Amino acid sequence: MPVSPADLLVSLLLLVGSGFALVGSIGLARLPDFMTRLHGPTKATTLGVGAIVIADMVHTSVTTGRLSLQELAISLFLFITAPVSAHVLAKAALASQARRAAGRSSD
Amino acid sequence: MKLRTGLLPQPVMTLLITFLWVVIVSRFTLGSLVMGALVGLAVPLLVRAFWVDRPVMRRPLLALGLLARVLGDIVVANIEVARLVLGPTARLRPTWLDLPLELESPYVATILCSIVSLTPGTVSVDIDMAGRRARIHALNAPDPEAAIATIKRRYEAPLKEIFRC
Amino acid sequence: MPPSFLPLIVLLPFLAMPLLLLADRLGRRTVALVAGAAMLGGLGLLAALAAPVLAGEALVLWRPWLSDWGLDLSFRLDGLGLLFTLLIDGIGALIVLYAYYYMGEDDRLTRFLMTLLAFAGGMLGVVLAENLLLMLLFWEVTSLTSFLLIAYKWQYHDSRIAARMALAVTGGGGLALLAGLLMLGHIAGSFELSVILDRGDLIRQHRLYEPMLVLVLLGAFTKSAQVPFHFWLPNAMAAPTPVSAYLHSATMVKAGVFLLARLYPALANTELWFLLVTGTGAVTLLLGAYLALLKHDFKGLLAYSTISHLGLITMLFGLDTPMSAVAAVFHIINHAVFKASLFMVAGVIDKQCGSRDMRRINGLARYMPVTAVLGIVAAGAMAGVPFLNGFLSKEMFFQETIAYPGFTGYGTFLLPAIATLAGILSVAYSARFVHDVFFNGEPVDLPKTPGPPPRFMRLPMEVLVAIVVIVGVAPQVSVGWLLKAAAGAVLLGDLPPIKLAVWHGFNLPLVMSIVALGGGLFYYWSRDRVFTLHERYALDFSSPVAFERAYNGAAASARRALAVLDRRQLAQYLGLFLGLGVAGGAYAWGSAPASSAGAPLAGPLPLTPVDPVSAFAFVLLAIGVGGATWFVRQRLLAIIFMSVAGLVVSMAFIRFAAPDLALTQLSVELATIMLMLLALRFLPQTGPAERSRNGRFAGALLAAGAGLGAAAVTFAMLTRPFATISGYHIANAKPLGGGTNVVNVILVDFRGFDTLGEIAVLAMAALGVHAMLHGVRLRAFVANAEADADRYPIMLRMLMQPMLPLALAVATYIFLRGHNLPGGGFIAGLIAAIAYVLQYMAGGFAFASARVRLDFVALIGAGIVIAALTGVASMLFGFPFLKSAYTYLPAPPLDDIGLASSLVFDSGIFLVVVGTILLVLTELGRIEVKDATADGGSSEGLPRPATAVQG
Amino acid sequence: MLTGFVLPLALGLVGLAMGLNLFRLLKGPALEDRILALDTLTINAIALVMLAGIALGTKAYFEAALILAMMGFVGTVALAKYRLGGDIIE
Amino acid sequence: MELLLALGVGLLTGCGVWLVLASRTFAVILGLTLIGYAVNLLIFFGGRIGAKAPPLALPGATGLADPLPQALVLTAIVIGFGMVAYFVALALRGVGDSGSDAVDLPAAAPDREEGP
Amino acid sequence: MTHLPILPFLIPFAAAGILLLLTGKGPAVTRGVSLLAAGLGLAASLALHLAVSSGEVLVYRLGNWPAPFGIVFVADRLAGLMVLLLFALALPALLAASRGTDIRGRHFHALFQFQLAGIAGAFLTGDLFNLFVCFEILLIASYALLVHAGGLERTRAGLAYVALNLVGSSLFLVGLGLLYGTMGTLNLADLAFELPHVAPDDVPLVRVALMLVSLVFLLKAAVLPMAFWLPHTYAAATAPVAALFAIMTKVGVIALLRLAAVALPESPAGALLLQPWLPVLALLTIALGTAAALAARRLAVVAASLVLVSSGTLLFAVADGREAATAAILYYLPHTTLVTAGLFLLAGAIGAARGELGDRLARGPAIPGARRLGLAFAVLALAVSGMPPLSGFLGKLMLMQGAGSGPWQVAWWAVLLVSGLATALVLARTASLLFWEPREPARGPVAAGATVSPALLLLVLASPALTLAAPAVAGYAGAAAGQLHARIPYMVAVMGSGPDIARERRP
Ligand code: NA
Ligand code: NA
Repeated sequence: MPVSPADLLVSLLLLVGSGFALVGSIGLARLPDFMTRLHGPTKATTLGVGAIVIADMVHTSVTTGRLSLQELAISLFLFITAPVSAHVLAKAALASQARRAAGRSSD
Repeated sequence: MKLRTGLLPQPVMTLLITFLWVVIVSRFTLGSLVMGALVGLAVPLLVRAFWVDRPVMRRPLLALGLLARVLGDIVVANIEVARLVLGPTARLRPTWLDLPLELESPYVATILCSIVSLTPGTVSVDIDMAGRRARIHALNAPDPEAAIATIKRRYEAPLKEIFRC
Repeated sequence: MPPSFLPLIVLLPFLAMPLLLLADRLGRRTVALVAGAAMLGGLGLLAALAAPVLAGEALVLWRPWLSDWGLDLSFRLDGLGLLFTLLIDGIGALIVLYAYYYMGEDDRLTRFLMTLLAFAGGMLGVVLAENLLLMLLFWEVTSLTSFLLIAYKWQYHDSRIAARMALAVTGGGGLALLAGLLMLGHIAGSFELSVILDRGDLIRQHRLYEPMLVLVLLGAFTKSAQVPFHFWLPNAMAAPTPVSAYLHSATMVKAGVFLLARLYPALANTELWFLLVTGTGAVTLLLGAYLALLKHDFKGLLAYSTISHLGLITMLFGLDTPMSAVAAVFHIINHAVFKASLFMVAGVIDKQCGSRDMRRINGLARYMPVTAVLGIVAAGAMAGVPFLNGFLSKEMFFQETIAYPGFTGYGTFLLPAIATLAGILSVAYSARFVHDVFFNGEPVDLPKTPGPPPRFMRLPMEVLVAIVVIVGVAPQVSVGWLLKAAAGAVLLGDLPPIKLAVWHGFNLPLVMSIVALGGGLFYYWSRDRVFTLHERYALDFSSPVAFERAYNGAAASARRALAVLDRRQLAQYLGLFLGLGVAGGAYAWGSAPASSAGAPLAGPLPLTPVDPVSAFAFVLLAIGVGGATWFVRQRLLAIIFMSVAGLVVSMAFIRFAAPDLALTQLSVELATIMLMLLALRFLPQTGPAERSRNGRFAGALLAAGAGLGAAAVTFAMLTRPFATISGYHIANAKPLGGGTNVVNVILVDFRGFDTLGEIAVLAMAALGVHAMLHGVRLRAFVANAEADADRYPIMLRMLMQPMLPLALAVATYIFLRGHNLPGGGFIAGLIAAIAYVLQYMAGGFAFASARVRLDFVALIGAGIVIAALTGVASMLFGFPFLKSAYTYLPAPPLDDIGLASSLVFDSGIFLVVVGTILLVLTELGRIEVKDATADGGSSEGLPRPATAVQG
Repeated sequence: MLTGFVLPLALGLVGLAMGLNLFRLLKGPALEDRILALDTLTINAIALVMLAGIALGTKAYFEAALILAMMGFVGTVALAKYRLGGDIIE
Repeated sequence: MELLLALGVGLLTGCGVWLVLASRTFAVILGLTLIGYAVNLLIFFGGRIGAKAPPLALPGATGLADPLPQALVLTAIVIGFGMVAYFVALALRGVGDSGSDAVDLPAAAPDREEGP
Repeated sequence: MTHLPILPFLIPFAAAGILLLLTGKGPAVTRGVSLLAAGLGLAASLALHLAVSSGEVLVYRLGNWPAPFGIVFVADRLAGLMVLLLFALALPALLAASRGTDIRGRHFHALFQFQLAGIAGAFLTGDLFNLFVCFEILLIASYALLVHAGGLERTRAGLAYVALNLVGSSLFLVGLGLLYGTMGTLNLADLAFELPHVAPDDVPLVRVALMLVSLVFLLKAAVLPMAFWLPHTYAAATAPVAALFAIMTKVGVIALLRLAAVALPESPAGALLLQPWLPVLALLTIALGTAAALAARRLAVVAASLVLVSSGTLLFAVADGREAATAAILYYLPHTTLVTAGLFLLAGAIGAARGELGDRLARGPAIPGARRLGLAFAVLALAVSGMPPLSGFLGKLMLMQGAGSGPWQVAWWAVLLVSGLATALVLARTASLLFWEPREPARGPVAAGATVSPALLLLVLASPALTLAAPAVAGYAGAAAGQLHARIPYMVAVMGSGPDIARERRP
């Protein structure tokens, strides 16, 4: 079976990407409290998806014979937003912890 | 300078949008470039009013260097996080870090905190511009002082340089 | 062909009504004169037409109107009609004169006479209609005007109720009559009397004859106050006396017996006819006469007497011999004359004494001698005293009961016995009227001292009493011609020889008369005993109180029934609808014709194997849906689970090759979630009690049924192939629509009109929200952040700045490429709007709205107008609305963006979407919070939910 | 094509990741945990869409992935802001 | 697969129906949303599954999905959003008017003596 | 080509957009624009009416796409009648609203115009999915108009109404989805051509689709068991809005009529779909409406209950399915619509004149201008209860002759007649309470000149006018019914000589 360098690269990126996505989700699933759980998705999943996006980019460029960069936009977007998501979620968690401590809660 | 308040309020953004446009349409022609430039010129004008508190980038090349460093750190950081996540959780030492900020612009501080969130086992939780400090949660930081020092050295200093603030 | 002015007789009273209004300014006298002239004018017209009619001809004027539905404007003047026209217009004229004096100054004579004229017109219409449906129309007019006339003194409780009672009975009868006449017309094949009267045999043999007869008779009997429908008539005496004299003696109540006469050739001569008509007539005759004596109110006495006499006439029609019909017609005339005069006398007494109670009114012969004489003579006619008109028809009645051939053996005595008994009773109540009112000592405790009435008020009575006497003395000369013409019309010319004479020799009827006279006087003499017995045992079903109670009871029952049926619960409404949906679907499937019976649920297509990703997605969906349902009371949680379900749905759209749908679903779902979050804060966490156990069980059952039904039809559809028109759209999207994204071309071109409607819906949703939330202040049920600084985290605020232009650039891309690739105005609009909403979230309302500076309503309006104008533009070029056009720009410098008119259309969509999302979300976001002081940043003062739900 | 073998594997890994997100979503315990789980689920869904695009050899789903990224982010911010203050706008 | 999809539609419908039969606005809104999903999927499936490509009429493309149901669903989604938005605002208005988020009609006025 | 068929939709639609741009310009401007648009709409619909009265079926291809691929508007006699009725009702309703209720909330006129556009579109469209869209337009406008001016009663009535109709729309979509998923088309005429050729195994599924669509029409028409919402909703609306709503139930009726007359005949999919059960529900609806009128405590509720009665009446005739029945309801329908609308306006006028007591059926203060209002009441009451000599009586005459046959005849007549009598008694009692009972002084603010407004006068005169013009109107109704039941002219006008178009087999 012939394996082109591009094919190899794509496969590698796919494996790395999905692996990191899984790692992020494992972190989310198994770490002990919210603040630690926050780390996995923020970094690993973002990177994982980023890798898959690049894989797609390479794959599309190779198969269509035309440079395809549009997938970069998704990565760009994810990298810009992930810290903010983590930020507001952490704030929300702290606020609701404070509320719980004060004996008030709400849905 | 006149351009900033006139037809070109955000030259960086204009460039970014033009680039984004060409990337998204994935059609590397003059037409696409012109179209992207048109959009890149029009959109910042449209949203000019939302543009508050935006410092000017003084050292674009340095910025590119920082970008490369951050991307590298992200990869490294993720391997580190993967090790922590997959390893025994009991060994984790989650800690709160108080990062004193030297940056004056909240915008630049935000960039710093974003970088912090994307790299080694840390997430920015709060920025207090009045108190000039950022609150950061570290997944595993046996030595908080060292972690803070690393952040300041690797990211804050270049940012200060880039934006001169 | 009769003169075309025949309908004018009917129209005249109606035409006079507006004249009365004009005359009102000139005073009462003018009003009365105009009204009287209308009546007399009718008589004049009648005179002009009388000659051929008296010769036995029927004048018919046919004018088609709603011929398809059997209603034509045709009129008929024959002997019967002539007789009744004479009564209606003749007595009507006298009544107008009488009313002029009777009605007080403050009694609004104009209004009264207008209603009276309307009634007279209706009555004339009944008797002169050739078309049965036209007759029915006028019939109901008399019911309605009679309602108004009875309610004339509406200040009085009794008047109001009596009027409604009369309406209930006669109106109801009218409806039965309507049904009956429709059947009759159907049977006879025409609604024209000329045809119907000729087809008696055909009608009597038809299988629908019996129900039809019953319905027609119901109409006749209710109108003519036959037992058991009689009770409205005595109560109708609440009307002013001219009304009683006119409607309730001479005219309206005669409409029922008129109908019997009118349809006699078509309906009579069957056993059922005899049984129903004679039977009802006999019972009415006796009961009316019996009750008449017991009334202390002399108008009540006269009313029951009228009922009794109507029974007599009815009974005569039932006897089904030619001569009995003649007698019936004769009694119609006689009764009208003497009863009208009696009512007028009663009115005079009422007015002069201020009371109608015979226990207080006594000895009036001394106070108003002339009136007394008139009253006594008329009452004599009522009792059947010789030389007065009543005697003659009563003798004929007696004769007919004897001559009736239908009974044998002892049965032969039945009818004469009834007749004699009725005679006795009528003598008794007539005696009471005469004795108790005009004699019997001095008046007791009357509000007024009685005195004679004005001279001309007596005139109508004098005229009528004169007729009583003249007919009584010289019947053949005075009314022979009229009777012959009228009876001839009833019997279709098949008249027996009529010989009207005062003296027929000493025969059985005379004996019966003598027995009646003597027995009646004896009965009256021993009346006190009867009164006592009656008061002890009789039940009164007919009082106004009873009617009102019945009506209110019906209304209360209706309310109770509605309260049971309509629980005022949304769940009930939805449950019934969905239940019908499930049941209807099952019925539709199950009731398919035999050719499809046993069609399997699964169609012929082979099933596609399930791939792991889809199976996983199904699990995800189940968890999302199940979680949202299970955690519905933990609302934020429910929203989170719902988002999972929404995510799966959009993934499904991607899986099955619908990127446009996925885009839209994702954006709309986000907008929906923001909407819910905005609302959640103001929705109380505790609420009304949940549904009952039974309700929940029914709900579960319904949910299961609906779910299974939806699954079943989806499965049935997915497993069946079909043929679709959409190949056309795929084939022509590019060549004719100028775009490769077929979905987008359908949206903005093939079915652009749908899209136009759709943005209208969006626009209105926004307008509705805008209108509805105006000025609403609500309590916030969810705590605010601890500190204001935390409400707009710096990172969020800062990062939103580059996000906005980037998102707008993406929106521009999606918009411009949408015609060829997934995207378009909708999605672009959603993206742009959400990008702006993000600014609101990050920077706060004040920050963002100060910078957006857009009038969202105007934005929506502009979008609508642009979209509509795109369509109108094509009309200017002679194409239909929304015809598209497109061209490609030369490649450089602007890429190959197709400039389709649909792009302009799409930009309208874009504007509406942006305007709508922003208007709705900001309106929800800016709702004023009540208890602002408690809310001001500090969390302690916040209202606490009654039961907190742990998240 | 190596990619042809790797793709199902990658799909499986991402699927497994989503399953773990689902676990966190159901487990909680705090609402923030569930919001985070939803956010991660969405991001993994982007991966899924990209993988599907590779598998089907089409770029038609690029826009969907992009919108997924944008909308997922805004949704997370909205939910978090609601937790933060109850008022996501003002 | 067809059965799975049908069950998905059924599940959404069933839970949606259960929720709209509740007595409070939030549940009804949620139920309406779920029913909306079910309906959109059902219309969408009217074009059948198994298409190889999205309905983009690009040169050489074959096996395109049926575009017509997709267009219909798009319209339905957008209209549904408008309706739900309106309903949410109406629910809030109801809370403003009565302080309660009940969906039922207010109780009927008590029977009153109204005179004859 | 003529643009006439689109104008009854386009004029109010464009007016709505313009009104949005004019937001904040003050009531004089918005009223002027709105009234002008309604007047233009009336003129256009009159022209359309005249154009179709010859019997020609005008087909308007939106976007110039041929049917069944694009959307068509089809104007036949029936559509011409309904659109004319719509604007004949809209003008008085608008006049009434312009006396002040329009400024008690925002965007009244834009919403009103959209509502007109939606209703006109529903009458004219020849495409079933477009019918759904038109339904949604008219519904959401009605939601907003219903709660116009606020208040708990309106809000809650609105919640129930909106939720019910949202579920109704969902069911409609399910029906349309199934219909498309089996027939592959959305065009009514195309459907009519194709339905007879459905494969036997697909017939049950098609029947389910048609049933669901019919049930949604029945929901709009408020037949039992989906009837309870109507009295609450209509009685809660402001009088001018309720007056306009009088035509909304008819949208459902006409849609069902069209579906039943054009698409269902001659097909196993349409056989016995409505016939065995709809007559029962229709009769029960008349009974319910009558009982509700009897139970009502407000005049507006009486009027709303009578809307139920007319719905039941119309639906029975629709279920009957014969041409004569259709001819009868096409005379009865304009009558009942205009008269019940008049009753709503009257209830509003009386309510305004009695202060706090409103239009409640209780002894109350003297009504200023009672005489004229009483006269108006008398005319409307006569008309609505089917008493001679007004159009109600003529309508009843036609309905009794035209509809119901065999075993239904007795029940039909009985229900119709008893309901008419009960209505008359209820209205007599109402008149008694409102105009005749002993008086008290009024409490609360009272409208100064409570009198017969021009709007009310127009609606009061409707019944006499329909009576005088009965031969013309009934003749038109008969012709419209004939054209509708002939089916083929409609189908051919839309689809050309036949439906031999290329269809793609899927999957
Ligand atoms: Na006496
Ligand atoms: Na599009």
